[in-house]
Amino acid sequence: MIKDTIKKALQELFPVPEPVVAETPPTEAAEGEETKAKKTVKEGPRVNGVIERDYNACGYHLDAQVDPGELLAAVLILDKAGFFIESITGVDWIKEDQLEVIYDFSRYDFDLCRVVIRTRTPRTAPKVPTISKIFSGANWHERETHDFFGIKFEGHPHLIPLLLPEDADFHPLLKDFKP
Amino acid sequence: MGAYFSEIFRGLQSLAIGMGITFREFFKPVVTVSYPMETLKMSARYRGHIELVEDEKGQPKCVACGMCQRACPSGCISLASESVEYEVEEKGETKTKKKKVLTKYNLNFTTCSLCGQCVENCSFGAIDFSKEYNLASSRKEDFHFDLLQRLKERNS
Amino acid sequence: MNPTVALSQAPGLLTADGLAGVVFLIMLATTIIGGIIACNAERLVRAVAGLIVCFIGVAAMYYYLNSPFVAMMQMLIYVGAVCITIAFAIMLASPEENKKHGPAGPLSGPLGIVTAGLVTFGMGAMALKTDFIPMPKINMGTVENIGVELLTTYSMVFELVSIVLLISIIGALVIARQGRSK
Amino acid sequence: MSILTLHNNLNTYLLLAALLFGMGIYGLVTRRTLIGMLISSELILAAASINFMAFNRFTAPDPTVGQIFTLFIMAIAAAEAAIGLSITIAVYRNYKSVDTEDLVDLKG
Amino acid sequence: MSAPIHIQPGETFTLNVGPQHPATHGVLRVKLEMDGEYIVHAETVLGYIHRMHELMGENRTYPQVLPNLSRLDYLGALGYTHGHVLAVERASGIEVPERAEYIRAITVEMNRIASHLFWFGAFVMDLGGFTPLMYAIQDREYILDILERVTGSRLTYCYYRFGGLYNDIDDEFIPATKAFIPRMRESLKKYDALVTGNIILQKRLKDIGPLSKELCRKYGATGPVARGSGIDFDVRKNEPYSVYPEFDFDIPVYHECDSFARYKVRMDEMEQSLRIIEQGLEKLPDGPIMPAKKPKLIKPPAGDYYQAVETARGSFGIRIVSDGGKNAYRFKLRSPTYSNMHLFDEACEGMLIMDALALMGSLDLVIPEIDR
Amino acid sequence: MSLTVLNAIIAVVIAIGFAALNAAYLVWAERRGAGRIQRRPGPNVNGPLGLLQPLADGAKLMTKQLMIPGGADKALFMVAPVLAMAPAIMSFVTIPFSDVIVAKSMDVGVLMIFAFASLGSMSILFAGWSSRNKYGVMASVRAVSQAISYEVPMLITVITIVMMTGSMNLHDLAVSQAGGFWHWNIIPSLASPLMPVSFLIFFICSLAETNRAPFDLGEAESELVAGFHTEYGSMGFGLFFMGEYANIVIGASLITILFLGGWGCPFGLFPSVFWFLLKIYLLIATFIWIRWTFPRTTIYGLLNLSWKILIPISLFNLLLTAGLLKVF
Repeated sequence: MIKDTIKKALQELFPVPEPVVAETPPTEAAEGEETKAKKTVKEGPRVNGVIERDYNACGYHLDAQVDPGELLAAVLILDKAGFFIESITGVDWIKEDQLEVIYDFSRYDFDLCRVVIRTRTPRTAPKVPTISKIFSGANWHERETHDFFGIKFEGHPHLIPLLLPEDADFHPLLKDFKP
Repeated sequence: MGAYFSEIFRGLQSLAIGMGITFREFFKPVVTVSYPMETLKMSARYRGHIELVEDEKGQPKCVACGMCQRACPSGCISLASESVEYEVEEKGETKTKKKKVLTKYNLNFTTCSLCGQCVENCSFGAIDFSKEYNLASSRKEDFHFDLLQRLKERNS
Repeated sequence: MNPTVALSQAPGLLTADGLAGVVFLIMLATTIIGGIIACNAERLVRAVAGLIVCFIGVAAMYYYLNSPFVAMMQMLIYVGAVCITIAFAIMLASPEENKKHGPAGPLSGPLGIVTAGLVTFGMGAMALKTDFIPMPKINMGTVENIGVELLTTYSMVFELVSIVLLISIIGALVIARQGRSK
Repeated sequence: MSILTLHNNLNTYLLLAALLFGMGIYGLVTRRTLIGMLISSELILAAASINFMAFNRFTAPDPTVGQIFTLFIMAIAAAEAAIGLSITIAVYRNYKSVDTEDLVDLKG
Repeated sequence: MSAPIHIQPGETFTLNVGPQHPATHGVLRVKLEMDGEYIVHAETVLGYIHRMHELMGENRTYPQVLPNLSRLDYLGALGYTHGHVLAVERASGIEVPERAEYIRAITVEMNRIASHLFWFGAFVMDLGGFTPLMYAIQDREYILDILERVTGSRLTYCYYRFGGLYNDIDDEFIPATKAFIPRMRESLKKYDALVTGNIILQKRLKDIGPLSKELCRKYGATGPVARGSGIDFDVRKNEPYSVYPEFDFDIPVYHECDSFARYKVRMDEMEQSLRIIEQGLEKLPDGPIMPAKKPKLIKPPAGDYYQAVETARGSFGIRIVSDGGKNAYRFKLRSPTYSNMHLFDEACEGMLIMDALALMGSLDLVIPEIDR
Repeated sequence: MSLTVLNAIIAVVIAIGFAALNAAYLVWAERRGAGRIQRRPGPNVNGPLGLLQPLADGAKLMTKQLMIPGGADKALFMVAPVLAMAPAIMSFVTIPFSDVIVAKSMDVGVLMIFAFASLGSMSILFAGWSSRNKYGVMASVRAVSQAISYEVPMLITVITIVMMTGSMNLHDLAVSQAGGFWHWNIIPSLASPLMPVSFLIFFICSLAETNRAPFDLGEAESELVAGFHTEYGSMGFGLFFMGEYANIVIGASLITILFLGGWGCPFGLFPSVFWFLLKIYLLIATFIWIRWTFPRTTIYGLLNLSWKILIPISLFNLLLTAGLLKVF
């Protein structure tokens, strides 16, 4: 199963096993996952690590949170394993003063595995390395995320507004955006 | 050399087949409807703009609960009501009851997306879709419908 | 045909000959105007347009000179081929579309006029001063005559011209394709 | 002599040819670009052709000769135009200009 | 045709294809750097009809967003609505009656055929043939008539509801659809003879606009674009949802990677959709169209939910990040054409403008869906 | 006023009138025909069967303002549509509609038509260039390269016919085929066994020369907006339009005279102008039919067709016919 190999590979990114990962064995029931997810939202930012999700409840299999610094390594693993990029988007966690960037990956073959990679960056100076060098298709997705959230993708070749007007200086999907 | 000529021949053949099809279509009857001269009857479920439904007395069924207004995604419905006291005979005695009466029901059709949420959310069956589709105007104001007014006009 | 015979009586304006004369004058004017545009226009495309106008006039001249075949060839070759080639070259080789191509230097304008005037004057004077003696015609110069002559008397020249054309086509391709490799 | 019979007069054609020739010379002297000079040279060729045709019509005993010569001139003119223009394009590729004044660099 | 390897500097010019251009089918602008008729570099400029549907999704309650989804892709609106209702049903755990799912599948497939028909006509019109568009529209009208009788509108259906449907199918639906299937098969044969077999069309599409498998993967191309490049990927098969596992249908895949392969994929897909409709009508169970117990107010529990569906243009993904409220906290739409269009910039380099526009046509663009 | 002038004026009026009327009603026929092929009625509101539609179109075109884009070369911009229309009308001069109806029978009639046709491509070039529109320039370059490359096989085919007949006079060409369809040039004979192929080549070339679909690259609307006349409106566009249709009539006439026996009846009886018109309108109907059936070719497909298929075959045909004429 590709899911397990990817999970293993992603876990190797974190040299010190995160306590959260250790506490949640992959066999844990979906409900437990749910409650845990709820809790993390309530309690504060989630700790980095890989969680295996229930596909029927969430729509994806692996949910990995990494530091921006580890992002490229994580994406490279997926690229090597033949994943394709579905989308990149952001979420504004204004209460935690953080911006989250979510990368969706999926596979073309019948070995079903959707992987979500998240990374968080402070709201004041949001910076994430670009993955458009690995997946050329990330180019527009990153530009779009930059449009909507103002996240700087470092090393992006052409980070100008894509969907918003060329002179747009606002980021409409930030929760404190007033039109 | 053989491939050269066979390609030319196959090409010409495919062109001839195509021309045969358009030739046959030429003699088939016209399928379009010349719109202003002929019109189509709209299907029973056709979703035009909304219209107030009247009860037996010719009054709007609407009780001005505002569900449609809340359900509308584009905020194109605005309604107002006032409380009127009315007397009913109940168990031999006259009681005064309060009732909300619709005084204004405006539909801003320019922003309506015809999703049907208002009709779906109406618990009283007080609004329904009209079958009207001949709506063309160059003025924006023509699409601000006063549905109460339309109801009155329909009744008169 | 003896030109002096035709010169003796003047046709009325509304007869066939008179109309022919009027049309000739129009074509003459066309030729000259076209020529002036061709050598004087600031934009090269206009110069080509002038050249076309001039060539149409020249074709009409040929028609009046009893050789419709050459007239049509003039149109076909000059207008249809040479002028289009020049226009293509302008499109390919002058990206500054609106750049005006004025005279080469301060003196070139007057100098050009003087040179051209002298040449024209010399040639014109020579033409007017000389008495050209018409010779009796041995044929009518029809298309048939041309064809026969081309393939008998001038067959060698004809072949040589073909070779020149072939070589020029190949040469043009070789020169113009430099710098663009596929 | 009426103005309407000018087309039957040899001198008309000779003068026209002289005029066109003059224009061609003027163009050659004043034009700065290769294409402009080419256009002018076409005028000169046209002038020569008119002369041939005129003499052919009015004086020559065999009126096919001039026509054939004119046809040859056309062929040569077409060849000249093709070659000239390909040279122009080649020059443009190297110098980014067809201005004769810019083409002073002998090193190519 | 091979591309010029060596381009003279300063010999290129910029050509603006769009924002209003017949080939872009909407307001899309492609800045082309041209060397004669060859494209040296292309840059797509988006956003001319960007309407910020994602922000609307955050500001409105879940049912209120429903009409927005039809506005994404006006040709295949039902597929997108399907994605939304499935996502919300997954998030809030609503069970859907089987009959509703079957009707959804049938109508989605009909909408897919309608969308492909319109694409077929518009694509052939891009290539200069106008008549096939008219024939395609005739067949499409038939579908729209059936759908109008059921849903009440012809283009921007707002038919699906969380847990079921707005209303059940009417009496005429089944006979009309059954009559439609043989008629459509007949039409497909006609298109095959008139257009597919045409030598001019084949010369224009074969070996034109190659999109390699790797290019598709790097850009995340899905749908017929990926399937034309030999990628056996269809969300309906790879990640079965709704009642699609019940149906027996094939995924047409062509390995030529050219525009003609993409053309053939869509033509074959119409046939497969007809098969699904046929089976759906056969298996259509009786029963309710709405679940017995349905929450009055839809408030999915906090979490991050993703749902992908196969629309006419590819894999449409919808991500709902919920904080437990009645509005979505984050509402992300992953539209297939966005990724498919993205690869155009890279793929068209070195092509002739004619071929590039044929390639653009074969991507099946619906601009509102790209811009969202 | 003398008879000559009157004659000249009448001839001019008839030529322009014929061209304009044809242009107007061929547009109508094209739209109706396209409508029928696509199973819609086509223009049907103005007058019975929409017969007054051309008048309405004409009135609309004439009353519109002629916009000249900024930066355009005004003089050339204005001249180009005239240059498109005038040669087309000029070509009518030498076309014999019947034994007697011909304005000027010329010994070089065929050449004259080609000479004036070459002016048409100049007008396209100027129109595209002068409107300072990149699409216009690209389209005009395409249209001209197309016109030039299709002139070659066309002329070679014409030479084949001229060789067989021994005359370049259109009248003689038609007369030589008199007396029934078995005398027509399209029917292969011992000396010219490949004549149907020649006819096909000539037909394809005239489609290409008149910028008709599937060779309408000069106005490929899905790539080049409206091609060389993108910037033209009003009567400027109208003249291009009329010129195009006049060219179609000339192309059809040329095919009729060269291959289909001109005004001769297919059964060898009563040759008259009626047969001529019948033949050209049938050919034009085929043009329309073809236009509404096929997609457009690519520019290289088009040039390949000309240089790799039409020119070799027509050259071979020329050589074969020359050899066989010597034998028989």
